Amino acid sequence: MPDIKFRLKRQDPHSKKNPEARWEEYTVTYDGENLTVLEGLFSIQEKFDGSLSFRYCCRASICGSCAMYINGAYRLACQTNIKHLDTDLITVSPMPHLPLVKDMVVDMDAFFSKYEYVMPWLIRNSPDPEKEIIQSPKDRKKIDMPVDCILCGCCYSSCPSAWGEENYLGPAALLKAHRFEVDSRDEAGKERMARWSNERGVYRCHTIMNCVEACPKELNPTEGIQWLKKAAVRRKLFGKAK
Amino acid sequence: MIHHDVIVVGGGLSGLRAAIEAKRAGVDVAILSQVHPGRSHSGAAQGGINAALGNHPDGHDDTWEKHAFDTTKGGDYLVDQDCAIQMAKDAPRVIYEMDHWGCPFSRFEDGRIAQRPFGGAGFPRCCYGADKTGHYLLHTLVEQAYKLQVKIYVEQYVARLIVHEGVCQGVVAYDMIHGGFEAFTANAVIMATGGAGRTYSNSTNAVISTGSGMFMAYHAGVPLKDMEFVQFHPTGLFTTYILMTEGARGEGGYLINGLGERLMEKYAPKFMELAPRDITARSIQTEINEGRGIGGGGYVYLDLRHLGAEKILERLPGIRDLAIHFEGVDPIEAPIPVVPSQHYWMGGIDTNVDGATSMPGLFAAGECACVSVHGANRLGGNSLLETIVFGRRAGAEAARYLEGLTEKRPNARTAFTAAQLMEQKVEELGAKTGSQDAYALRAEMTVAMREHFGLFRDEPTMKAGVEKLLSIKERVKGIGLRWTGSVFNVDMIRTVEFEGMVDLALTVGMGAVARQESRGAHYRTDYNTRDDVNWLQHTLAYYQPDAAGPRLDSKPVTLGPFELQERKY
Amino acid sequence: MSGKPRETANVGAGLWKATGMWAWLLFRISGLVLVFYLGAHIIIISTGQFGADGEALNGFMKTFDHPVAVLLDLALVVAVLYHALNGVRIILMDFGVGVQRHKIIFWSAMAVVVICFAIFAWVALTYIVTGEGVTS
Amino acid sequence: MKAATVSTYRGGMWSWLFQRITAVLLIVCLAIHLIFTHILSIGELDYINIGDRLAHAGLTAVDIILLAAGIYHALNGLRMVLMDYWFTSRKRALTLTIGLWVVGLAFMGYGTWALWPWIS
Repeated sequence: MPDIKFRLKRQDPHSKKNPEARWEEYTVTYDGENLTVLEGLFSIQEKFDGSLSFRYCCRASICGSCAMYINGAYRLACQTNIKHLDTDLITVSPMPHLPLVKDMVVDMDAFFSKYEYVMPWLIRNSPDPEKEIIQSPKDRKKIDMPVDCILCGCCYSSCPSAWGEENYLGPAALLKAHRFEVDSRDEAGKERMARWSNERGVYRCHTIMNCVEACPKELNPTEGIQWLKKAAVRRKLFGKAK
Repeated sequence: MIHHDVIVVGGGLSGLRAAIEAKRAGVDVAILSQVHPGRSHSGAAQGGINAALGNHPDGHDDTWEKHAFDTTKGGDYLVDQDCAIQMAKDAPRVIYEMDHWGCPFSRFEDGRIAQRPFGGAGFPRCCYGADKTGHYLLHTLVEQAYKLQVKIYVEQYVARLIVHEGVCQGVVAYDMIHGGFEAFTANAVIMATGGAGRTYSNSTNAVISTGSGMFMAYHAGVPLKDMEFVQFHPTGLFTTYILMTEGARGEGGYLINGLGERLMEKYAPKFMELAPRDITARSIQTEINEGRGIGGGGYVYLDLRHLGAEKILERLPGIRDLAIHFEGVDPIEAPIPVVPSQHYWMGGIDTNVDGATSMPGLFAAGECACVSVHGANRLGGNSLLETIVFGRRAGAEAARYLEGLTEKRPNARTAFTAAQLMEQKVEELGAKTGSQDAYALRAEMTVAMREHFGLFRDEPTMKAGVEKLLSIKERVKGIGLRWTGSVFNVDMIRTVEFEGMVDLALTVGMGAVARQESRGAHYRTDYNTRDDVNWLQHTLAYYQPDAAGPRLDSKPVTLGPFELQERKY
Repeated sequence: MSGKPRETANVGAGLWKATGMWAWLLFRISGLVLVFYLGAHIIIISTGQFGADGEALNGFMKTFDHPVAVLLDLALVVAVLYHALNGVRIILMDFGVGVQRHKIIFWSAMAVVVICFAIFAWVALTYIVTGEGVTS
Repeated sequence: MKAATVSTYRGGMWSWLFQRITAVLLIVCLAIHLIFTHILSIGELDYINIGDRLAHAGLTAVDIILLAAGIYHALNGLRMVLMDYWFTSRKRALTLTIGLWVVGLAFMGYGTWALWPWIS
């Protein structure tokens, strides 16, 4: 039964006694085979410190709740098996560059406002057919990558352009915009484009590629953003829709 | 105090669909969700959603009647047939609607929605988007909710209902981000909180699937129906019980036992791996119990290798990711160790076909409700369908209910008192030193559920289980909080929800003891046949504040065009 | 992207390994250096307009022949080359080339930087050692 | 929720596109400029030498393009950097843009004036 040491960045800004950030260490025993960071956090919360706060939900890497900064990388706590980290010291802190609520919980309001801002829904002008809208497998393949986004916020937290709330819509929101602009069923004209084709949108992306490093689902937001940049030029200069 | 005409509790598929429908009917509607709606457990659904579209080359003859029949037979005839027919009829329409809203379904060559074979279905009618159908559907609905500007209160843990003179008038919720309890008044409340999988230790469900909607309604006096029917999915990952979709078998995956045989040959020679889940899960468990697990151990293999890398990468990429991350196995190169795991809650809040419960103003939809379309055993691909079909119906029904309402002002005093009661309760919990360890008790309960109310049940085991649950319920009185802070108090939520989960566990336990037959997911070794004479009826469980367990009652099953017959696959 | 073959299940490389970010940081710094250099360059050349036959300019040019100045010039060449070739990489990515393989392209661009710099360095060092240009 | 609070920007495609176009121009012209001044005539830079080279119309054109593209590219790049740190709101960014255009045009005029005697 090996022991594993968890080093957690704790902070409760609402606490009157101790509102400052601090590091705390806990030792968790496990069977040497299977322990994810999320399970580790649960066992700390259950056994040592009931005041530990963190988001959790599906524990199968599809909901995007438990994105954290673990051993120097953006990871989903539920998806990170401790044996893959090759160390017995696990350092966990909340996602940096986002406003803190408590412990591992960060405020995602700005993230979702920006997500909403790019109009992330299918816009259609023609009447709906009686059955499905026909979409060839080739066209479907174009949205393969962006539809897998789980909105965990890793990319948004990692992007230097987005460090600062005012600056940038962020990779996730723009990837969403891409997901709809590239969808063959979408018929949006200028209304959505006006939201992303500006200097808070795609032109603030300096192709730093941190989002690609950070994404726990191995998506490539930059690819989507670059597609949007080209699409803007295509539409403005050549008047093409897609 | 915040007021909305309709409050939807839960932001999963059924909650969102209900809210969208109500919003489209012009009603002021708000969603209260414990997590951001895009993070709901619906997103973890993988395989697909059933609808008789007839897009598959082998499925041109498929009709909604056949879909309804398969559902009824799969549910071992405990299905209310009018509801099943309604669901099958509505299915194509809601699927096309999802497509019009942008859901990225996978496509056939001709550009139509792709369908794959699924368990217990006579035709390939399961529409899918790779193996992330739930995720795609969920995000599509989230997008629509944003588009329609449905008011969404994120990270609100709903803790109790506000009931005034037998009418549901809102909920009390704990604001996880800002702290404190708030009363949300409403003229109609739609419960869409999902299943109670976490009462079992071997569950495929999300950590938040605690059945909170069920026990809130239960405590308010609404009966729970058919709680003893708990579905076990044949293939959960061996160590973590994470779901490996039925789609993997739908695409042609094999189940292999320790002798290297396809184990389903013995149990369902015709349908093989695509037999209904209860049968498949029991077959696997039988193999394991009789020492024919892999290496005599406690698991069997789900073998996908013969499908080839291309098909796996195209159709089952998520399965592959999960197997790699959580089991360290790449399905392209090696078989996946799987074991039957608790998966779905057939029972729930007793509702009619429109989601209305016995309490005026309270509606329910999705896994927390029991319309009784699944009967004793749900077919794969019907759960996503249920959420959307009955979410839609519940939303519309709530809007209709509002129209017929004469008194539209919820009682402020009752709401205020309810919020106060909740605050008081938490204060009391916080004041207790906690002679009992809530988490140890929780672990004890989940393990007891697994051991005593699993795939195979018999009288002595179950009675011992009920005894254990009663003792746990007694000890629950001794638990306290470890932390009383106001913001994001995970400890408080997990403690409060645990109290309710014990009551749910008891409805399962007592219902199972009472039902002296084997039907669908409820399989008893001491009564191993179906008894249509005595037990073709729903179980209803009523909460009794002064007794430990529920009061059990029954309700007839609505029969219809499909004749009762023996289930053979 | 899940179809990508993967060595381990350990996702997340860690930002300290994020080549793109360091590339971008250096890109910014070299860019700022070049902005200031451009201003200085314009002003220095404009001194050709002051004094007879560019006395002021020639005075400046003499100081720039000093070995230290030549070495500083080489540093400037590095900045220019780096900014130019990383810029090429970014433009390629704008065309959608190498968004998946940006690291390989980055290191190839750096190889070109090294080669070009070697040429400049050889010319400049020869000049410092012999005191005159290699070509004259 | 509160998407309304996200402040709106307009435009940006042209500056992004011109940044790329000037970048390509700069790479070509700067290569010529560097080879002629620093490899072919290292150590021989003085007033006369510069005049000799600028007597060729081609090289004059290169230097004028360098001046224009360089100033645009440099100041637009500077704008991009500053917008990340201080000039974040739309109003500040607009002020910055106008300010930089004034600076850029002034430098362009000054630089052309400085080259003029050699060219003529």
